[in-house]
Amino acid sequence: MTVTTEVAPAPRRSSRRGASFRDAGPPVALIVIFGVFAALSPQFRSFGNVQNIVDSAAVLAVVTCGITFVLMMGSIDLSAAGVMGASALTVSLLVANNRNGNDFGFFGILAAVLLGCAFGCLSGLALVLLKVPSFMATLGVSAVGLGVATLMFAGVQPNISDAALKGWAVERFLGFSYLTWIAVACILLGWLIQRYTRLGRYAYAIGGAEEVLTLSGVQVRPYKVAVFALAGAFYGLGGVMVTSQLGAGLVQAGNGYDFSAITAAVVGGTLLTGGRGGVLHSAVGVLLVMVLTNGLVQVGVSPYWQGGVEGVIVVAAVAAAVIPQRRRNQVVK
Amino acid sequence: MNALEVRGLVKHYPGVKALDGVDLVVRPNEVLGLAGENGAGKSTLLKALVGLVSPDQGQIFVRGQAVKLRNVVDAANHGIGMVFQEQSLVPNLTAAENIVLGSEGAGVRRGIYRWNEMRRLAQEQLDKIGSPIDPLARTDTLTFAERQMVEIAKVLRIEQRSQHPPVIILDEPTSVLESKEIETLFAQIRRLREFASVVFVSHRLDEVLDVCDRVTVLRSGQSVGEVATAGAVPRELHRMMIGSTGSDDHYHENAATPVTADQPRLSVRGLSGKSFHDVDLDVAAGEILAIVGVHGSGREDVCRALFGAEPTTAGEIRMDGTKVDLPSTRAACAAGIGYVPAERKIEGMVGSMSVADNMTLAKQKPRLTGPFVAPKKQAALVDSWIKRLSIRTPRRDTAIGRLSGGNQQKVVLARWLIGGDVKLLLLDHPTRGLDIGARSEVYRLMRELASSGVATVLLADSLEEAIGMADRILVMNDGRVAAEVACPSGGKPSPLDLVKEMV
Amino acid sequence: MKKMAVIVSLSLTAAVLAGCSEQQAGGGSDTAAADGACDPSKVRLVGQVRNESNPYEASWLTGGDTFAKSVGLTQERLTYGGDSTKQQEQISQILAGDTKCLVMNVLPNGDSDTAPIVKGADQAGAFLVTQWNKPADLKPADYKTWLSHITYNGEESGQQIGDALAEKIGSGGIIALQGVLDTAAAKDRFKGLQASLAKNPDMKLLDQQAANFSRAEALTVTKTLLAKHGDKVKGIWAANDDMALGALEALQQAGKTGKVAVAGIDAVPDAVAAIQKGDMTATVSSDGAWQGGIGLAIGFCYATGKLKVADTPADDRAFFAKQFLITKDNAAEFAQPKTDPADFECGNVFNRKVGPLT
Amino acid sequence: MSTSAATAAAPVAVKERPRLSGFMPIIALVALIAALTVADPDFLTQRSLTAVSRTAAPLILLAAGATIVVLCGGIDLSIAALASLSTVFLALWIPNLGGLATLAVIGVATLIGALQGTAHVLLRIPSFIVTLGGMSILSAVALVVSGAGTVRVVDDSTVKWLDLYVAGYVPMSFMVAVLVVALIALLLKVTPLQSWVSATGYAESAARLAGTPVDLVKIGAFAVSGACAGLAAVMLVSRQFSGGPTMADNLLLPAVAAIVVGGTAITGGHGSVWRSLAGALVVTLLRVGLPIVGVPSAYEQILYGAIIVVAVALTLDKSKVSIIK
Repeated sequence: MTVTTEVAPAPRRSSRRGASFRDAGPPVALIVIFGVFAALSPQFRSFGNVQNIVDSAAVLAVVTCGITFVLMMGSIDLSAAGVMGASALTVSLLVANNRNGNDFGFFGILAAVLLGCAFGCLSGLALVLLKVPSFMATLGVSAVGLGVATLMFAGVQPNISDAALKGWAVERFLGFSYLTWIAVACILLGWLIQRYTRLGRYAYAIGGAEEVLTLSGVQVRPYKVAVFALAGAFYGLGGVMVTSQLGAGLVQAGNGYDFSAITAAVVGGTLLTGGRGGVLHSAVGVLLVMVLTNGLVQVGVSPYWQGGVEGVIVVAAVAAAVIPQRRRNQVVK
Repeated sequence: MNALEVRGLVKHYPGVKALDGVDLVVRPNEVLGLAGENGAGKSTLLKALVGLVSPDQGQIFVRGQAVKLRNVVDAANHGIGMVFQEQSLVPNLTAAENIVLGSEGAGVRRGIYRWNEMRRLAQEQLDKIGSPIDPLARTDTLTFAERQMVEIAKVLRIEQRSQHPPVIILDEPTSVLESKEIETLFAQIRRLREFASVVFVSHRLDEVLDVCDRVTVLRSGQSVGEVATAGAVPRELHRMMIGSTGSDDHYHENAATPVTADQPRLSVRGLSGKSFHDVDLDVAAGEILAIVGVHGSGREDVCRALFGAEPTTAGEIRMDGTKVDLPSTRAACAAGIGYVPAERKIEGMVGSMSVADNMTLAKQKPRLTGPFVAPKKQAALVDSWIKRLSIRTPRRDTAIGRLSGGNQQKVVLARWLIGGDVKLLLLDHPTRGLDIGARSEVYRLMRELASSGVATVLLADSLEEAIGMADRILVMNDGRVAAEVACPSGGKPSPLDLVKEMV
Repeated sequence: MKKMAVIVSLSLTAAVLAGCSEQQAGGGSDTAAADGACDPSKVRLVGQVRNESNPYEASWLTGGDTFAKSVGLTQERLTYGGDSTKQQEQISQILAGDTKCLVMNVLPNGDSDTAPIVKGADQAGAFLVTQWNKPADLKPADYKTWLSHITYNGEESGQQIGDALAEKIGSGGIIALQGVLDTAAAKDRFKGLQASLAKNPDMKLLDQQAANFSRAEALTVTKTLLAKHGDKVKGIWAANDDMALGALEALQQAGKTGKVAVAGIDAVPDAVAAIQKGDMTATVSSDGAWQGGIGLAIGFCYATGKLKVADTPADDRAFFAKQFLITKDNAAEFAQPKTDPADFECGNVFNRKVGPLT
Repeated sequence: MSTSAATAAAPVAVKERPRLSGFMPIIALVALIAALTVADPDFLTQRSLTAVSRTAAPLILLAAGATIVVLCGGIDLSIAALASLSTVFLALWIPNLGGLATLAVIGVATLIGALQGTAHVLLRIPSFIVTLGGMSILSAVALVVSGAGTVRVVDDSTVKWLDLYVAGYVPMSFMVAVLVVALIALLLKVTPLQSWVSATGYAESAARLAGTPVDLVKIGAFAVSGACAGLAAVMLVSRQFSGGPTMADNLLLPAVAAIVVGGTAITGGHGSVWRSLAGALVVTLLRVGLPIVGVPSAYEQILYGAIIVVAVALTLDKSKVSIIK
């Protein structure tokens, strides 16, 4: 912590702004794992497969982008599944579809994203007003979202016929689907928010030292709500993207994305305790998880084992990140 | 008109009257020293001045107007800002962000950061104190002293909030600085005086006399005197601080017993770890050994290593001649070693648990019958220790967090005593944050323990304390033992002798 | 360790405890009901499916509602979200209520879930019709109030769509998307595919993966398998239409719509539409609305005494219902599924039987 | 509490607060039963409550076990997957081991729990991650061992005792669950474990520096959690006559909800297994009660989400938790 002589500050300066050593782990792991699979399986290294990996990472990337902000604050968000379901149904009922005469196009998408935003708001309000831990608040909101989705579903699957929305999953630009480019845009947007907006910086700061913010006269509660709302908007967009992929609004559109997104963010180097990591870290984490899933199928690992291997790798990734920093008497929750 | 004036401030805490009618006057463009022992009420007074504590009685006037300060922001709007003792910076933000935190102004437009503007604003503040820190450096990569500069720069931002010259409060800013850094700080303070009023808080009299124009002395929640520093005598001030009663035998020296052991109780040879190297030390039964050194000298880590809480790379530790392995704190406990951590609130006690639970946490045996807790046995045991150490607590099952600092510390100490088998006590700043009465009691307890044959390693809060309590003093510097100074009753060294070795 | 000791001793104590009983006391089965002496207006109709959020099961519940309305009652709709434990919990809660004239039409989540449901209903004397999933050695004929088990011949349908694929592609590789592996439906259908593969040696099974009857999972799995096998994939065999539709989306995203033949089972409206459009090759009808109604209808007939268990032949207690292969030729007929109220009259409830369960 | 109260009144006020919050889970439980009864008067019958208690038994066990981990400041996300795996083991072993299979399964589950605890303690990985990974790994093992299918128990005589009714009214499984909760509570109360567990949860570093065997306590907590999951699996098998690789998976979130609804602080230290018992009953009532009284499935989920959040808001003793994340 402290320095005893005047020579010490000099070396500190050098590592000041650049990426620190510990941030390098996940990208290196990504390259190594990619290399291993590429060596093992010729199909894996084909361009078509790389395309497939990147395309199928799109939705998870957007969802993870959202969850990263919540994790940066040191909170947790399990509402992705419900919010995505609700937004998937919303968008599929508002754009051209087989259930009703609506054809709001882009505004339908916007409405779905805003709905996600509203659900996020709800989580945030439950956290700051009712003082319910985010774990439970978001779990509750997820159930509410699924309920709302089921209400809208009303027994008949809405299939979308909106060409533009369907095109997201089908049309390609530079070899990658529009969805991938949307995900890239989201990551960029997320990074900009994280780097250049008060919201993003405060989310980061809340994870670092919430009490200091309060002491400096910052009202943290509106920012907490806003962060959940932002995350909700990302989930909403995620739901829209799933709808575009499936061509229909499914209540289960977000199944499993909650834990996958947390896993991806953590593998990418975001700490669950908050204050470290970020959108770019998470993007790497998402790619890592997708490469792993895809690679295991390509090299012929039984589907039963895939979940297990992923579990081992998540634990290993985190272990590798924390072992160098182990201290005695360290608090690990 | 006075920049700031306090009249008859009173604040009660459960069991303690922290402020008992304090008066204080801060004039424009002066550096006012606020001196007092730990526990004299300085912290509470300062918290009241920045709106963190609402006083029970009394009034605060800013430039002649009575104000009620509701929170830090409110205080800042009135032009009062404080550099906190425990640093209040967000570690994972840049220095610039920390400086403007909460009042970004032009640095943020419609929620969007303008990093150049932000940097400029921060640089402006840093320039005021002439600091060369890069505003865009992440705060946790800065040194402690640099961070303190950032804090001062941050407080100076309140100038932008009020049209008047600010009042800057520095709470014990020097406690962990080295002499060189202290000099820089003092230069800053003198510079601040040009456009602001400064309240400088310290319990080191030499510093107070050095940098301040005037000194107000607090003792047990009251202002006991005001002295102009020009021509003031430290001894006189010191007498005011500790009061006439405690000055003679504050450290209970007449209770000290001469050490008469042929074999050391604790013998350490060549102990090395991450922040200390090749440390040799011996402590005899009944001896109090103080280790002194500046922040970063490695003495805290040596202490923790002796308790198995810090890994060592080399060296051996012997207790009563037998080699002991200390891979964990548990092993240390089993070897008869006790440890009182410096961070009482975080590491010393479990705030939400009861006095009884805290007291019996380390040594379970005395309250057990077989493997089971015997409630009656525990009650009798805890009550007897509450009485013996005169711990002021409503009940034994009151949460320890509700007690005053001194009583908390006594419970933490009692934790090691109830087993009756402690051979070596490691005391890391045992009197930090205690009022004078409580300190005296802790000293008395240490003497008692020493005379009953417990060996003690003391990391004292101040040099005076080390000199007052210790039989022998080790001076550590840069992770190594620099000198050993004998410190027998009647032949105490002066603080200056020690400081020479420390730097 | 101590805890286990206690549990073991407890289990021993439990064994000797005279007060122990297999059934809970109070209320319980009323033998009068088994004779079918219920007032038609006192019958309680319960329909239970996995969830309301897929079209097939939603139409099931709607079918149940329609039947209930036709006899002047309402159906209690229960959904358990594909959660076996929750299904059992709901059933035991329902059975803890008034079971005298209770009629349940249940879709067990998996084979293993059928036994506890049957056992509970039997003890409580509730009329039960189960559909789709049951282990082979559990037979309604052995029980008094487990009236019937209805299912479609999965082996047959699996083979039918397999053959349809073979006919369409001639020769080449196909991939198979399996359903929830722990269900009779998934196992039988895959068995049917294997039979079809044996019959059509030119068709090769390149790969098979479970996509759990889910559209989204089928999309991901298909994309990966397409990347793995590329143009060798000529056809996709899916154990239900939801997965087939997911596979269609994957094909569309890979720009292969129409180039790869897809077949599914269930005849959900979207799939029938896809067949009419030519995107899909075949599906097999299973009529959700009929299933939702027929279970309640059978139960209702027995509860009100119009049918008697003693008079029912064993073949009616567990049977395959009629199903049709739907291809482009006959898709139009199935585009608007209609349920004939006459099907639910007590004399007609077994009309769709094509054969006893094998 | 009122600020005007004289200092003498302060200790009384201090004593009053925890007492009320201690009853909060029970109040929530009673309120919920009352609400369900209003919605459907037939709901409040002895048979119905008996069924609820039988239903709740495995959830009570899962929640009680994980509560110990939560009290130590961690979280165990693997309980449900471990219970599923245990049902598979039990179903596979009963034909060979008979009655011993129950003990063997609980033993193995305990070991697996302890193993995760050891990984958490030694590798210093947050428990959330260890058990999240554990969840995937255990599920994979369960799938492989069972061949991804249900394993039927043909001769269930050795686990049947759990499905009996004591005196015809109280389900044996519920009795056992309550007994286990009582046993855990007692064990904590009469031994130093209570203070070790709470100290670890409230302030780990302080506990460690007081010589508390923090690592062992944590490993023990995970082991208890595993044992409870194993026993819950035995109950499930006795109820379902089979074991399945995903049988208990859906009980994870309800179990965590039960812990939090009971008022145990998810940050550790404050709480008890009794609270989780009440919480598990609340959650069970919500799971089965809402559809039974006729709430349509869509509204059921919405109500479930809303009630859980409100229940947590009511039962959580905010004075014990400083920063809520």
